[in-house]
This record gives sequence, structure tokens and C-alpha cells, in this order.
Amino acid sequence: MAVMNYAAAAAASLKAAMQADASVVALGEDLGRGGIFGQYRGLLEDFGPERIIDTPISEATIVGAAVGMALTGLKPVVEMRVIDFALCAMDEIVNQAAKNRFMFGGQGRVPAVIRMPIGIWSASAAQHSQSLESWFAHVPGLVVLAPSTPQDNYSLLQAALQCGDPVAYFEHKELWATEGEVDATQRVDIGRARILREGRDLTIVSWSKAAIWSAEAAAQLANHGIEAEVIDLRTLWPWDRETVFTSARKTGCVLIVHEAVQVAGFGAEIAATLAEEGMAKVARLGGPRVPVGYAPLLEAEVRVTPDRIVAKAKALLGR
Amino acid sequence: MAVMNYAAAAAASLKAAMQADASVVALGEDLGRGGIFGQYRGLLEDFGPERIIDTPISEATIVGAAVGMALTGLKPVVEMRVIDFALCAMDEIVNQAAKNRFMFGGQGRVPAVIRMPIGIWSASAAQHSQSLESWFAHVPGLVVLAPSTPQDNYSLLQAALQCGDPVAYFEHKELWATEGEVDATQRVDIGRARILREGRDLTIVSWSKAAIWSAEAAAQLANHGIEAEVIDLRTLWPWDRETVFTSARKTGCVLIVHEAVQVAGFGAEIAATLAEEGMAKVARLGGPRVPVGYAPLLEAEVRVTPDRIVAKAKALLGR
Amino acid sequence: MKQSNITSPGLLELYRAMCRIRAFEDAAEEASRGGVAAFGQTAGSQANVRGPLHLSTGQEAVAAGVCAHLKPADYLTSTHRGHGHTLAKGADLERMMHELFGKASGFCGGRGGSMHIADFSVGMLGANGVVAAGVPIAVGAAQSIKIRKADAIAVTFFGDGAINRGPFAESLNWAAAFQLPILFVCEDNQWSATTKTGTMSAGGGAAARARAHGIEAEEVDGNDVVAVSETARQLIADIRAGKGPRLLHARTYRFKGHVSVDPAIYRDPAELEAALKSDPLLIAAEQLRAQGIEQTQIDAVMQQARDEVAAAVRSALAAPWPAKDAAWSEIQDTGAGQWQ
Amino acid sequence: MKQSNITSPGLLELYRAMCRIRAFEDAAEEASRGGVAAFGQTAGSQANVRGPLHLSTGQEAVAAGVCAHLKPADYLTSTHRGHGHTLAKGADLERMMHELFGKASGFCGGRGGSMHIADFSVGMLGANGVVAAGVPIAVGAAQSIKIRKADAIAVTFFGDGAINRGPFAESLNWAAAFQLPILFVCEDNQWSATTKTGTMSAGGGAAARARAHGIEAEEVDGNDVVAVSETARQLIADIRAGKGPRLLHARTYRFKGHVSVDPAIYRDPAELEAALKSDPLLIAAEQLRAQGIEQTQIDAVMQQARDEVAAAVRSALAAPWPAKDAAWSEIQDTGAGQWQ
Ligand SMILES: Cc1ncc(C[n+]2csc(CCOP(=O)(O)OP(=O)(O)O)c2C)c(N)n1
Ligand SMILES: Cc1ncc(C[n+]2csc(CCOP(=O)(O)OP(=O)(O)O)c2C)c(N)n1
Ligand SMILES: [Mg+2]
Ligand SMILES: [Mg+2]
Repeated sequence: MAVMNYAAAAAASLKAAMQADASVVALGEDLGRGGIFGQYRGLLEDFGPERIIDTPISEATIVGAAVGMALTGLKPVVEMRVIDFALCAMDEIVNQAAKNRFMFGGQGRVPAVIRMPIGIWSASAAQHSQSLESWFAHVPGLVVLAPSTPQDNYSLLQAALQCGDPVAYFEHKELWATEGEVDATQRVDIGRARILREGRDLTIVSWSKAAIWSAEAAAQLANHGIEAEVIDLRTLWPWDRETVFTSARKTGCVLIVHEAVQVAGFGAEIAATLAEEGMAKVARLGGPRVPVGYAPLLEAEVRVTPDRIVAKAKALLGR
Repeated sequence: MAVMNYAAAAAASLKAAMQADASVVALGEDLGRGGIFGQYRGLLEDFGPERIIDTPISEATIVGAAVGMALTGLKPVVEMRVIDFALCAMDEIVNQAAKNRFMFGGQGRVPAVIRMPIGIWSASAAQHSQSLESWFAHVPGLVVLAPSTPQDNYSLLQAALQCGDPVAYFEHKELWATEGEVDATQRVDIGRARILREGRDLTIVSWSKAAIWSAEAAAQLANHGIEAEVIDLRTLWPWDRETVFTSARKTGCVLIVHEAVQVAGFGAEIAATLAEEGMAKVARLGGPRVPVGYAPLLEAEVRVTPDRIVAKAKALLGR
Repeated sequence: MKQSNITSPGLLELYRAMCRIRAFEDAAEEASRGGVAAFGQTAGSQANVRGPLHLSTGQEAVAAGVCAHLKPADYLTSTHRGHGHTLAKGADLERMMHELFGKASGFCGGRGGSMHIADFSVGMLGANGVVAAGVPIAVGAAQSIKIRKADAIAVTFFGDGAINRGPFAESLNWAAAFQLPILFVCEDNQWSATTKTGTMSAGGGAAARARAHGIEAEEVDGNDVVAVSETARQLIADIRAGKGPRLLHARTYRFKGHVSVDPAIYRDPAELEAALKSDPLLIAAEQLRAQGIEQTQIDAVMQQARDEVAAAVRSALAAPWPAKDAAWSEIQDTGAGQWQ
Repeated sequence: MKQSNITSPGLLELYRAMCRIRAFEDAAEEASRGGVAAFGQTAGSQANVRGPLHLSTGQEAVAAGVCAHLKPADYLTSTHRGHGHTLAKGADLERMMHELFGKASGFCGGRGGSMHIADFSVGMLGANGVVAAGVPIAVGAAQSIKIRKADAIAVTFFGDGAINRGPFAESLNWAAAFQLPILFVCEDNQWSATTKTGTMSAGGGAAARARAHGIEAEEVDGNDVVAVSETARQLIADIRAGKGPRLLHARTYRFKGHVSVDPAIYRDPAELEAALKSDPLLIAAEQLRAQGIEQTQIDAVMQQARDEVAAAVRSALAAPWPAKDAAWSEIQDTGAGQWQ
């Protein structure tokens, strides 16, 4: 047990994985100096440049090469820096990594973890603020993870490396500095949500940074006499229907909250599923369908804040 | 008024646009020989190689160059051949084309129409059979169109070129040979759905090839005494809520049908919206979350066929 | 004709490899008649081989000449036009034909077809439906070899049109920066689909681009299997000796249309006619005769290949289809193939 | 030092252009203290300039020397490190500062900030947050010029790290294949973020890659504004004369960290120290003195620039913020900015 931040937890997790399994390598730009967010700090010193691989600025080849590595016995952790740059490697992620096993009838596997930090962060404007996790949930072959705490970042990275499938791994840029207890022995299974807070009036389903804010919103709602149950999904594919359904049956009311654009976001999938099951009243709160602006006020305008979550929850409950 | 197929309708529409507006150009691979589906047939002869531009196999630069053309006074029609290859140009589509106007505060516009044929077609297997329209609906700045008839392909291409926004334009590969009447004077407004068939028991919302099959399913359902209203959405962004809502209120039951993978497909957005409005019972039928296989039986297994639509509709109605 | 150091049994083996490819392609073409989709046509459901079928007829010398120097431990990635490479790398011809027929006993269990032909067991990591996509994958395989200190190299085939895609250039730089054991092979058939590549490719071609990245490159007559083999042998020896990546640019010609149903009306018939005179099989046969091999022996090699392929077609026809379940399996372990 | 054909007023103008860039960057850096996010830090809300701020301090000669030969009708695309290029292309300095401060009166109305600085009215089509993304956009602008038979050229700046991205290579081929009026300028500051580019770039660099695509290229000391200007002048003359694309590789140095808050602890301080001796402003001042210009006159130019920038900072501070509505507008005409 140790207290560390979300970035350090990822580094510690990767270090443990690399110690345990010689086939794990990491590749991406600037990894040798610890990665631009410090999430690879110290690893070069421990594992050398053949396993902590600094690469040219060649996103397509970063992922393409990772596919080749994965097919030939390695387990590459691929750093995309921010999801926005993963757009330079979508063929490699979707057509090459995700479909490989099926296309070739199971002759190969692509056990690669592709890290694509998401989210609005520090006035980074339209090309560095996206959250596109729903795209990856739409792609057969991929596992989709989005941890929100140092513990989950530690444990889900372990799980991602063990699962043997290509994993789209989303860390949130505004979480790097979040501190928390990390127990290296704690397992988190892929596909298992975590109940952040119990409640009977309303279920809030969320993930990543928005889950933290949903918990804040739930605390505020409690002051208004509304007991919200908050579920941090953690895994978008496969997602934990059981936990969501159980809670939905209990509260009869589900609000799904995410930072990504609401239109065609993954919240739609959950809301649609709940609606098909006829299980609860549903509402969504995602980002507006606008690019993220630079000025503080423009950036703030599109954020899914605790206040907005509270307002939406109240509207859903008709209070 | 003339009878022509879906590919020829697109060619005729583009020809009319190029005649009317000298700033319209088209670029992509093999356009000089009419495009691999014949959808540019005859245009080189009329407009020469400076306006019907054969390009190297350089998808990123095809779209990137189109952005530069659009910013400097041209209206490029960009051919991606199949959506699967557009994955080689996602940065250019999303970060460069879609966000340009906002990012630069409205200094420029990117009036480019990006044609990305979708769909399962002729044993083309996992890398040539995708339908990813929901991705583009998720991206601020883009208009998203998906015509299903020769007339709509003619008229929506006109509308796309006139709207001044970057347009993600999805033709379905299995529709190229579909014949139909085309009236060159008929306008189709972006954002306006078409009611293919009226009915009172159930609303089926669909688009592209799946709309055609939904109409076939509706004919079968009529034999079972079920009158389905079939809506061809035609435009995914902005989508025609009014038409969908009106029908949903009438029938109380909505089935959304599309060929794309159901998980995080655009059907989720519609279902979620209807659920939020509490307007109708909803169900979705999209493709399974699996890659498309080559063998006829494997390809057939994942298709959203009229029979499957019928079955799902009956289940939704409890009949 | 370039002087050869390859002894006559070597040449006969190269010839045999080429004959097997030619026979395979001819049979695949035949089996696809009326069935393969492209150029606005939709696949007839009666044909045995469906989907886009890209034939390497006329390009056999490149596959045979390069792969003659590879071991099963060496990795190979290929293009949409990959039958020849796969055969030359040692894949079982019969299981390849089964895959083209979409049968359960094919290498991909009928999931992949021609565009995804592969035999991972001999290091053939796959044909690819996306132009140039195999190149970075091979680069990664080469890097993996280096990291794992394995005794192998990687080879990647790509077309003349593919050199204009970004991942090709990125891969050249990457392979040179990391000094990886990889051979880049540009199989230049002068055409990219319906486009004469020369009109779209600037500068000195694949070899010049490689050299600009510090990669030594050789250009060769890709219709002369002896020349290809000799040049590949030297380049591969350099790579195995740890001298870093190399590139081979082989000039050949695409005898058929872009896909099997493409009549290629866009090209001058005279061009094809001229090219047919440099048929790599004719050239090799002549070389064999010059070495004193009897014509009957040469003919027998081809006949044997045709017989082998005919048997493969018969067995492919008889083989069972994949079960429906195959559509739902081999996707992922976690959250596998579900409807929703 | 290379002999110059540029007369002394020309050099003074170049020096003035560089001073304005230096003063702008220094002021932007100052305004970003404690506020710009990167390297694990989150933006302090008090700073006036937020977000990743990439300074071109030390690289002024490249922007000034190239853009001296451009007209407003010429198009320019730039990188994440684009202030200098934008100023040199003729954008209003005050409105640029307003944009960095996120104000409504900035060029992008506060929507873009430093990474999206632009002034379309003088042909400056934008900085870009994606490495190499501006290159194909400039290629398209050049093709548009050719198609519209306009009297203009396009120029694109990109970094030494950017040459390893696919779109750069695709663009070289494309520009050469279509013989477009475009100048590629590799602004080589020897670093890519925290990585010494040399370790990741194989071969002869940008110029060698251009030549492999049939594009004539020149290499120049990017700290010598006279040399840059002279070489650019010749290349641009060729381009305007319809001789097709050209590439200029200018070697310079990044005085600051990758972003303003990056202390660049990963680099040897001696490297910076040596580089500071080749400060392009020092070199130009020496050249001016050699031409007989008085030191006081030289100092006055810099003082003027600093005064102009200080005034811009004051007016930026006072300028109003964008209205909330700005978050919802200038997105698209059809289906514009909606929550859902
Ligand atoms: C990224 C991408 N763009 C376009 C295509 C369509 N396409 C398939 S093969 C081909 C021509 C390729 O030419 P070349 O690389 O010379 O290979 P060849 O077909 O001649 O063997 C094209 C454009 C594709 N499959 N992938
Ligand atoms: C496609 C892409 N990959 C990575 C980044 C992150 N990044 C921003 S600047 C930079 C270094 C670029 O180096 P260079 O091209 O030499 O430009 P310089 O910063 O030195 O001006 C990197 C890696 C990015 N913005 N876009
Ligand atoms: Mg070719
Ligand atoms: Mg640099």
C-alpha cells in the first residue's frame, strides 16, 4: 500500500508488469524522459532503451509496429500522448490491431495496450481536448478501459496486459495529479464497475474524470435530500450491465454522465440499452457537440461540471 | 426526369454542380477512369484533369490537401473509395477539416464533401465492409449524410456542396446498381427525413441500405397485420427529430435499424433521445459487434436482413 | 541476362516455385469467374472464389526469388496481391485454396479470403486489404526480432503505388533509425489499380527514397528470377550480418487487371503484349534450357504444379463450410462477439 | 559569413522583423508564468496566457528570412510553434497577443490561442496542434493556386521532428507529382519535444528526402538571416517562375524548453550555451554594424519592438473576454452547435 498519483500509479504498474514479464515493452514519443505526463518516469533507467522505446514522431508506425511486435511474441504498451494524435493511426488501431485475430482466423493475437489520454485539460483547445472512447467501443476486437483513480489505473493496466486482447486504454489528463492509495495486490477485473456511492433515488453511471465529478454532484444532491447511487463504469467494453441494471431496478432512474460529446457518445449506448430493457427513466449528460475553445470561459462553457450534473439529476427527478 | 442508378445519379449530380460552379473539383484515386464504382464516369472528359484530380495513394494528403483547397476558394469533393481507407485520414477529417472554422474563429470555411462508401458488399471481408457513420455524428463541425436512393444521392450531393460545411457523405456499396427516377430539380434539404411507408403500429427508423431492407420488412409485416411506418433518416447530423418524434408519438413503438455495429452505433443516439423524451418503447437492430467475415455464410450471419427486422419488430410488439 | 551464381537445381527450384504460383493464380482466376465483385459489379453467388481477387500473374519471379532465401522463422508481410508471396514463403497450397473458397479448412477458417491469406506457422503474417499497411507491421516484427535477439529477419512486400502512402516513409525512417533486420521489397508492376503509377510517383522511386533515409537499395529486373534471387541473396546476407535494413526494387508487370474481373480497358493492349514477352516463366525456361535442362523436364514441372493446384481445387470444393459460430469466434477473449 | 546581395535597409527590415518576434515571444513567456500547462502541471488560472505555449525564441531568422519574400496573396501554414511565422507573414501583432490572452478581439476570438494562431486576411492559414498537419494543407492551397491560376505561392513551415510523419512524405510526392508552387521549410531546431531529433531521424534529413522525390532543396544556416533570406529568395523565384516545388532546410536552435514551462533539464546546458553564441539577433546586429549601422540605431529597433509588444500586452489585458455564445458559434451552418 502506498499513496501515489494517477501517473505514478501507471508507471508503477507498468514497472511491475515489465519485471514480471520480459515480453512487455513500451513505445512512443519522449518515453525516455518519462513521457510528457511523467507516466513512464524511471522506467528507462530500469529497463533500458530496448524495452522503453523512444520513437520518431510517426504515429501510424508506432501502432503498426506494435501490431508486428504483438504478433511475434511481445506485449507492447503503446503511448499515443493524447487521443487526438491517435487519429493519425486509426487504420493501424482499427483495421490492423482490432481485426487481426479474426481476419486471420485466430492464427495470431494482438495483445497491445494503446494508451490514449483523453479530456479537456489546461486550455489545450480543440485539437488536444477530445474524448473519443465511444469510437473504440464501436470497434469489434477491442477492449475499452477508462480508469478514474490511481488504484484503478494500477490494476486495470495490469488487467489490460494480461487479457491478451488489443486494449484501448483511456487515461484522463486532468487526473494525472490525483493522489490515492494503491494496493499492488488488488485485482480489478475488466468488465466490473465500481459503486462509488450507494443511493436509492437515482443512479448516475459515469467513468473517468466525469465519475469523480458525479460523486461530487452526488454529495451536493444529498444536501437536497436526493440519494444518488454513483457507478464508475471503468470498463466501457465489455460494460458491466449487471451492476447498472441492478442499480437501475432499484432507483428506477438513471443519469449517464460523460465528458465526451453527448451526441453518439457511449452514454447513448447505455441509455439505449436501458430503454430497450424498459428498466428505468433515463437521461444523459455529455458534452455539447462543439469543439473545445481556448479561452477559459469557452473551455468552462462546455464542461460537464458537478453543478450541471446536479441540475440534470434534479430535472430527471422532476424536483 | 430520367431513370438512372445510384452511381450514375451521383455522377450526374456532380457534373451539374461542376457546370454551375467552377470552384467544385473532385480528387481521389482512379477518378480519371470513372472511380472504381463508376460514380465519376464521364467527368474527366468534361472537366479535365485539373478538376477531376487523380491522386497518389495518399489518403492523409488527399483530405489534407482538400482542406487547403477549401480554405482557398475551392469546393473539393473527396473520394475515399471505402470508409475503411478513410481511417488513414482521420486526423485530417476530424482535427483539420471539422474543427478548422471554430479553431480559427470563423476566419475560414471548409466546404468539402468527403465521400466514404460504407457497407457489406460482395465478400470483401473485415477491412472493406465497415459502416462507421456514428463516429462522424460524434464530431462537431461535420454534417453527416447517407442517401439510399438515386434521387437522394443526386439531391443530397447538391445540398452537401451548397451547405458550406464539411460533409461526411456515406454511399452504400450495395446500392450502386439500384435504379430509380431522378429529377434534377428536386431539392432535398439536409436534416429532412423521408417517410418511405406510413403505418400506425410501429415506427422503423433507418438509413442507407438498411432503410431499403426496412421497407421490405414492412411489406412482410403487413402480411402479418402489422402496419409499420418506415422513416429513411437520410441525414444523421442534423437528424430529423421532428419527423421521428411525430411518428413515435403516433405509433408508440420505435425500432431503429442500421447495418453498422449496434454497440455505440447511431441507433443508440436515436434510442437514447427517444427514451429521454419518454415517448415510445424503443428497440435497436444493428450489426453484431464482430468483424465481417469472408465466406458467404459468415457474411450473411452478420447482416441485418428483412427477416431479422421482422423478427425484431414482432418481438418489440410482443407478437 | 545477368550472370548467375545459382546452380541449376537452384534455378529449377525457383522455376518450380514460380510455376506453382502461376498455376494457383490461373485456377483462382478461373474459380472467380462471374463471381468476384468490383468495378460496379456485385459478386455472383455461384462462383467459388468471391470478393476482390488480386492476381500476381506475371510477377512470380519477385516472390520466388526473394523467398528462396527465407527460413520459416523469418517473418513476412504482404499486400492485397499476396498469393505468390504466401506460397513462396512455404504455406500449404491446398489450405490456401481452401481459404479462397471460404472453407473452414482454409488458413483463416474462411474468415479472411484472398485479401487476408496468411500462414503464421511459416512466418507469413498476412496479406492486407489496406495499401502499405503491412509495412509497419513488418517493421515491428523486425524490432521484435532485435529485442528478443531472435535469429531471423523480416521481409515486407509492397506495390509501386504503396510507396506514396505515409506509413511506407515512416517505416523506412524507423527501420533505419533502429537499424532493424528488415528487407523492403517494392514489387513494381507499374500499375496502381487503374492508374499508371509513374504519373503519380515523383522522383527516383522506392530505391531513391530508401537511400534518402540511409538505407542501401538495389534495383533489379523483376522478371528475371535469377537476378532477383541473386540480389535478394546479397541483401539478405547483409541484413543477417546485422548491417541494418535494405530495400529491393523489382520491376515487373501485372498481366491481369487490378482484380480478376477487371478487363483493364484503360491500358494500351500493346503494353501488355510487350510485357508478355518478358514473362518470367519464359525467361526462366530459357535459362534452364541454356543450362542444358530438357524442355520435357521443364514442362513436367509446370504440369506437376497444375496437377497439384487442380487437386487443391477439387479438395476445396469438397471441403465443408465454416460453421455459423465462426462468425462469432476468434474476435477477442474479453467481451467477445456479442450482438450488443 | 555568406556575402549578401541584400542592401542595408533590407537587412534592417529583417532585423526589425526578428526583434518583433523576439519581443513577442519574451512577453508571451512572461505572461504564461505559472499558468501554462505541461509536463504534469496544470494551468494556474491566474496566468494571462494558458495552454501549451511553444516559443520560437532563437529561431527568428527562419521566419523573417523566408517571409520577407512573401506577399499577402501567398499562403502560409505553420506548426504549433507559429508566432514568428505569423508575425513575419504580416499579421497584426496586437490581435495576435489578444488571441494568446484568449480575448474576443484575438484573431480566433479566443477560440484558438497560441496553437491556432492565424490571420487568414494575410494568407496565414494557421498554426496547428498536430505535427506535420499543416503540410498537406499548404499542398492543397498550392494546388488551388494552380487550379485557379492565381498569382501566388504556398509556403509551409514544419519542424525537424515532423519529417518523420507520413503526411510530410506524402506531401513531398504530391507536390512534385503535380509540380505545385510550394516552398517546404524545415525549421530544424534540433529537438522534438524532449527528444534530440538526430537520434530518431535517419539519413540525410529533409533535403535528402525532398531530392529523392525530385524536389530541389537547399540547406542553410538558419541563424543567419541574410543567408536564409538569400536562399529563400532564390527558391521562391524558382517557384514563382513555375519550376515546381522547392525545399529549404534551415538549421537553428530552440533556446527555450519545448513549451514555456519546460525547464528542458534533459539537455546539456553546454549545448544551449553554445547555441546562444549564434543567436540570430547577435549575428544580424554584427552584420548591421559591418554595414556601418550605429549600435544606437540597432538598439532602437529592438526597443521599438519591445514597446510595441508592451502596448499589445496592455491592450490585451484590457480587452474584453469572448461572450459565452462564442463557444457555440462558428462551428457549422447546418446542425450548428447544439448540446444534443
Ligand atoms: C489505403 C488504401 N488506399 C486505397 C486502396 C485501394 N487499392 C487497393 S490496391 C490499390 C493499388 C495499389 O497499387 P500498388 O501498391 O502498386 O499494388 P498492386 O495492386 O499494383 O500490386 C489501391 C489503390 C487500399 N486498399 N488501401
Ligand atoms: C501527430 C503529433 N504527434 C505528436 C505531437 C506532440 N508534439 C508536439 S510538438 C512535438 C515535437 C515536434 O518537433 P518538431 O517537429 O521538431 O517541432 P519543434 O517543436 O521542434 O518546433 C511533438 C512530438 C503532436 N502535436 N502531433
Ligand atoms: Mg503496382
Ligand atoms: Mg524541432
